[in-house]
Amino acid sequence: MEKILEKRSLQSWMKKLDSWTIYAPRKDGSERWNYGIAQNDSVGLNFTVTTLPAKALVFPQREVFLEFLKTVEESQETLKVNEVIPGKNPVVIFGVRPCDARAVSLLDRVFSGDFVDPYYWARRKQTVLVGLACDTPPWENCFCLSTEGSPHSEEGLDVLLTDLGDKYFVKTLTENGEKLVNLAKGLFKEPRLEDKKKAKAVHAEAEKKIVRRVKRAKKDLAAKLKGLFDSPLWDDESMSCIRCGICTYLCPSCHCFDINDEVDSVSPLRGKRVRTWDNCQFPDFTMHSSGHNPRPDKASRLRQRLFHKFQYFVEIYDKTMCTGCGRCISLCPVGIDIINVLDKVSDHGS
Amino acid sequence: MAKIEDLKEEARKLLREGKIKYVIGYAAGTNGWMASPIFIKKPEDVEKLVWDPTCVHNLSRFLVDEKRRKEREKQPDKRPVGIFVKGCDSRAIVVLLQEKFIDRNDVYILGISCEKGGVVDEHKLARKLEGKKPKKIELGDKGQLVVTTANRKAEFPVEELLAERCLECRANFPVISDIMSGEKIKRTVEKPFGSVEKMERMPKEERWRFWKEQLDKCIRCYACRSVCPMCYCDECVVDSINLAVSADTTAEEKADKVKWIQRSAESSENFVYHFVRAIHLAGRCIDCGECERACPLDIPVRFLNKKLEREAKELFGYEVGFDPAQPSLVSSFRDDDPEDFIR
Amino acid sequence: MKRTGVFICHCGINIAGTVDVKKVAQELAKHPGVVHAEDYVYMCSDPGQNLIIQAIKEKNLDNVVVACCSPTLHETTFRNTSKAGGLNIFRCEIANIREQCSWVHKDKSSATQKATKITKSAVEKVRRNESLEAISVPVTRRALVVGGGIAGIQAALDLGNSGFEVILVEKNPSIGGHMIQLSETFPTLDCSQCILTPKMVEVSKHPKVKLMTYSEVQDVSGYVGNFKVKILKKPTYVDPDKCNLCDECTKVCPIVVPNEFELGLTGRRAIYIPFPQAIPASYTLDIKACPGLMPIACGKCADVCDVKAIDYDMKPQIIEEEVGAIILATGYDLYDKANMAEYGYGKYADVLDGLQFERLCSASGPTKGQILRPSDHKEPKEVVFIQCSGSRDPENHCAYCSKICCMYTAKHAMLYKHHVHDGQAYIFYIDIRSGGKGYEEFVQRAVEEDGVLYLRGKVSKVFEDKGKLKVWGVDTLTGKHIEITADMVVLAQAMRPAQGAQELAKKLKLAMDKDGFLAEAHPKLRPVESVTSGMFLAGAAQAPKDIPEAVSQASGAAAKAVTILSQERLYHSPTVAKVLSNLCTGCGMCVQVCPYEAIAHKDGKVEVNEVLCEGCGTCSATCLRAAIQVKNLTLHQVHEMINACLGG
Amino acid sequence: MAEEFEPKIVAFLCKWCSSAGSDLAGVSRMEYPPNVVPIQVMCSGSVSPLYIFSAFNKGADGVLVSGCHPGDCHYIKGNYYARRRIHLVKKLLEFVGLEPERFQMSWVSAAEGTKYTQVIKEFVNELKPLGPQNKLRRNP
Repeated sequence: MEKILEKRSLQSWMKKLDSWTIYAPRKDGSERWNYGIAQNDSVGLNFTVTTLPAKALVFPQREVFLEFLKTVEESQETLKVNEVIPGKNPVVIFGVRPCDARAVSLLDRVFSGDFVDPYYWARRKQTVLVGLACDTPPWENCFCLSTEGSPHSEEGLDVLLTDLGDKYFVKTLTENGEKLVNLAKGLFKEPRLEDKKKAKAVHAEAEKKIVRRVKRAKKDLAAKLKGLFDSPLWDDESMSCIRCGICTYLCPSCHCFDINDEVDSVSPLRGKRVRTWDNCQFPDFTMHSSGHNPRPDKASRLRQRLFHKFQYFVEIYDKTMCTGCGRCISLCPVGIDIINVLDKVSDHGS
Repeated sequence: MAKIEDLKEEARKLLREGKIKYVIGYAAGTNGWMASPIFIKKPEDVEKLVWDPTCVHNLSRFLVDEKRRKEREKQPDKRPVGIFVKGCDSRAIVVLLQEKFIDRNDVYILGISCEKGGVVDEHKLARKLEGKKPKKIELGDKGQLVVTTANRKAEFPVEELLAERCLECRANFPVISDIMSGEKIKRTVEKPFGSVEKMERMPKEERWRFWKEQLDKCIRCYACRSVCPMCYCDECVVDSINLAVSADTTAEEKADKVKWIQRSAESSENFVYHFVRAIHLAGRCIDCGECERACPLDIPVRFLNKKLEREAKELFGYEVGFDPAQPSLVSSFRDDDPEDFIR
Repeated sequence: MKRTGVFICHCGINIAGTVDVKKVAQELAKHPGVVHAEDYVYMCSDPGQNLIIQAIKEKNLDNVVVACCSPTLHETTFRNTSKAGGLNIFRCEIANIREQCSWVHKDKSSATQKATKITKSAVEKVRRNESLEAISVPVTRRALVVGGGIAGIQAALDLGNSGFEVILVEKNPSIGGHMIQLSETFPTLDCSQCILTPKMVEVSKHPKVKLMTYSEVQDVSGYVGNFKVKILKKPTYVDPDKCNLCDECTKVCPIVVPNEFELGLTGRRAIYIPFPQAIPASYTLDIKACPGLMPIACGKCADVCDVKAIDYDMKPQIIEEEVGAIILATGYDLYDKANMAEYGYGKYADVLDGLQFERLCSASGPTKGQILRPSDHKEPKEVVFIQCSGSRDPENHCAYCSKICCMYTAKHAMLYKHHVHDGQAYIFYIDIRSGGKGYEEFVQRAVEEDGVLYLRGKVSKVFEDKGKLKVWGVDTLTGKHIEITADMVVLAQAMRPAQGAQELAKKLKLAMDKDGFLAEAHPKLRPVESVTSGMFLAGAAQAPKDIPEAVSQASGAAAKAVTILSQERLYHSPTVAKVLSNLCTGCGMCVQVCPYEAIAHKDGKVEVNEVLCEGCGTCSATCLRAAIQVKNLTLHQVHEMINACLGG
Repeated sequence: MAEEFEPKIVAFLCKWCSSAGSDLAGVSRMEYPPNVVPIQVMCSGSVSPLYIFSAFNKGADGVLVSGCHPGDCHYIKGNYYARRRIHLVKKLLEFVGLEPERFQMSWVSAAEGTKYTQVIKEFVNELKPLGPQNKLRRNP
């Protein structure tokens, strides 16, 4: 359904959703926006884009799988294991940019399939995403149009808001979305035709403002990449890479993880099994216990990141594992520009 | 502002004569906010080099990669690499020399004086431009910064746009170079440790809350150490990868590794990581501020290093990055080092 | 996982009285890797040790932890026990739960908890220990003795007589030290020179002793059993083989400087022989005093030397020697008199120090044994001796007691009375310390037979008044102010480490105590060893002492040196630093901090000379990359120990 | 009323002076609170900053580093390096707002059993009013 919400009523809507934990973008002691639990006071959706994508809320950087405790009595060992599946904690995330929402839908694919990740889904199922269409590209490096997306994409969202100046054009996209709106029926008005027209205009205008494009599209690019595995291109393009983890940790669709036991005490043996984000740009990502590292240099790691996103993932899911948010370009400390690299791939040999 | 035409000419000549392997310099970035590091191998590409207040990077970081590359190669090309350095960057090279990480013959240093300028802080600039995109940023004749956008040209006093590190800089021209451009104008900084002193004046608990809020944000992407020319260790102690594995290392031994911190980006672990980095940079950090600039969450990590830089100076009279022959801060002592803190 | 056995000692009730040893054993039995835990009343007893051996065999133990007294006491015992059980000695660790736990706490529950943590910490350490064998090195079977005083001479003779080659280095032109300056010695009053010169001759003629006078040790490198020594041989400009001691040179030499041997009471020429019995018997040209080596400047001595013994072209030589052990007998000097302004030293000619008074008493001295005042060559009738001059005065001078002054002052007073029968000797003292064979009797004799007047108190001031010295003091027994008009004042100056000894100690990396005397390895149990293995201490270099003590310590040091020199090979603790070369970047911070120069750069990394390394671990704390660590006390081990100590 | 807070302290004692001094305190049957668990290291110079950070991370309420007096180091100069290094660590910890009382250094010689006892007593007394150290520990 489609509705209209006055901006000044946003606060009241959130208040009605008191059985959810509400996240919304806020500034945390710096220039950057990030999600935080909304306090009643100053929530508005006047943000640009969060540095950490919504991914961080459905697939947190640290997640406890289980707790263990081994006790010894009379030389009899007892091992107690307590699996920790996230409990009931319904969450609404306000202010999800369409690219980040699309990325969540990519994660949904990854954590389904042959193995349905119970930890992920315990959270995901209780999470409602309220998106905000971009009227202006929040970053000048946005390129969602090259990744099957758009500044008003609905994929992955439960509700899409479009900023019409003093009000939002509200479009519910799922049952969950409708539920949110229905809880505060009185706040929403039916849209007039001109509202609909205006929303469309905002969307069209926003698309025009997105200037960056990747030369080749999904399949075409994947095919081109395939032949370039051993190309010297990767050496050149990775020269300025400093092998930090920004592009990957802050990517809305990167999802590699590591599992460790965090031992709090040796006797009695007590600790937790924990999943944390991992990062293909770190040298230890592929380190074997033999000491051998099949991806020993930054060139092979940069290549891996691109191949995963634009080749392997496409082969498996028929989707590009990139939603064009532009974070990796704008936040890269040395200005490595994934669009430029992809275009070099496209141009290679021509 | 210093012109780099003569440096470019020198670079071209050296490349043409094959005296250097390549030149590490700055090129215009994809957008106007920040230049990009560039590695130039051909004399005709020298034209791509730029010099303006967006040349933020400390390029000496890439000497670390160069050394690793040489170590990997069977028949390494041992010619020096040319490198553009600012004052702060040159001090990083001094420390690398001091720690014998590189040899003086490994580098041909093309120095540039920041004169009265420095590099811009992207956030400060963004605030000034209110959503507009910079096309060109220059240091004007009167020491002001001239910013050109699509439709206008604006001038700002340097203090309003320069990065904090530049405002506290005590070495605005290279202390070591083979060829240098720009004037050696010694800039007087009234309070080189002003920001640290301000923080020291905060009450203890307030300071704690500040750091807790900041370090809680850390996602341990390790951009701070990755961008740092002094963090050249093959393996950081906190990572405990331990590459020393031999054929007879048992599985138990492999599993039984020291874990100074957990991989979880939790407060307690983040503190240890940042403590270790700070203490390992004591007497080595030259305050290029790259760690803070690289941080995607704007954690002011530079303060930790700056604090210890100040203590090294005040307690032990130690200055970093001017003399490649001096012993390092923690491998030297004076008989009368203060000990009033000891019982 | 490695199998560890834990043995908890009751030590009677010493441990079991405060620590619930059964509980500790129970807790430890639950610890990962611990397959055996038991307690016993005295682990160090034979049955106790047998328990350990038995458990090692029956339970197939890899490691042993004994929770007992301090490792300084029984570590060796239990390591040998473990060895007897078939384990490497480094597979045994001690948990100190007595000195650092049961003896210092009263509450049983918290002491038990603490003992458990300490023991767990030792378990975590031992399971990560490496089995190591002692490092063996060959021994250079020669010795170096630094200092040619009585201690050095004695040590050199003992070593020579044991069949080892010795190099005896003396910085002055002759051996003999301060003892050769003395007149008589207490408590026997026999002539010092008469008893010393035979030893000087013996050492100089000894086939095993290479004597190097007018020489100084410049540098020592290497390690116990294998030191490399650089010795600077200063030029004397006189060829001792040619010199026939005709003494013509001194007659023509135009330069007169104070005579060191006579402590400035007389002068000598720029070319001189220190004293008639000097060894080697030869002249030395004092280049500092000589107007110039150029014949144009003077050249008179060379002109008159018939045998052409004078060689102005003589150059300093650096001689390199290899030795296995070093004995430091660098002796003492008297506390600088310039510090004693209150006693008018330096201002008044008749205020002397003890050594000057010795020369006045000596038959070979400037007055041929007559006691005469330096100022007017008259016999002094009232002489005041002041003890503790500069000693036992922590505020202004030296805090310590110089030990020999009580005795030699009694001797001085006695000798004075023997020379000047109608004179009066006064001695100001704080207490009389006369411990030693025949010493107390000697002091009594001074009082009773020679009528020396002892005044208990301190002298506040000495000043000149109408050609006499006024001595102001307080008799603390009567509380009365005392004023004595004296003809001469003799100060029993404090003893200080010899000039140059501190620089030498730094070159040799020897530790010094707070007063600058060389530090012994243990004040009670290792009094002749320095903290650096292979270097030994003899005589007043270590602390003020008298002749018999210096001689016995010298013999002790020689005997200790023999324990090294008599070995074919030496064994060195293998818990030394180890470089993890894949992590090392060769920054050299460890090289800079190593107190033993045991780490060196090599091929872009560093390497450890295991023989030089003492395993202090300063390198490992300095290294930013954990690329250098001490075996069996690695960062990882300490990390796990910290965890155990915090109950984790 | 809750039980009195008992701080957990880790003490790094150099083998030759401070650990020996602590042994002497034992031999002399001096009494001090049992809150400190000692770890014997060869030299105060070998105490890596990692040890200190790690101890706080693992829940220490206080950390002590104790070595030989200046000039008395068994290894000649290890304690001078320690003095500099520890000073920097202390400044850093205080800078982020850790209570200065929580991290201390002392010189205790082999003859100073009394001093060791005193240092421990004072340390424990200073930590008690501060309560548990939760700032830097895991799982507070």
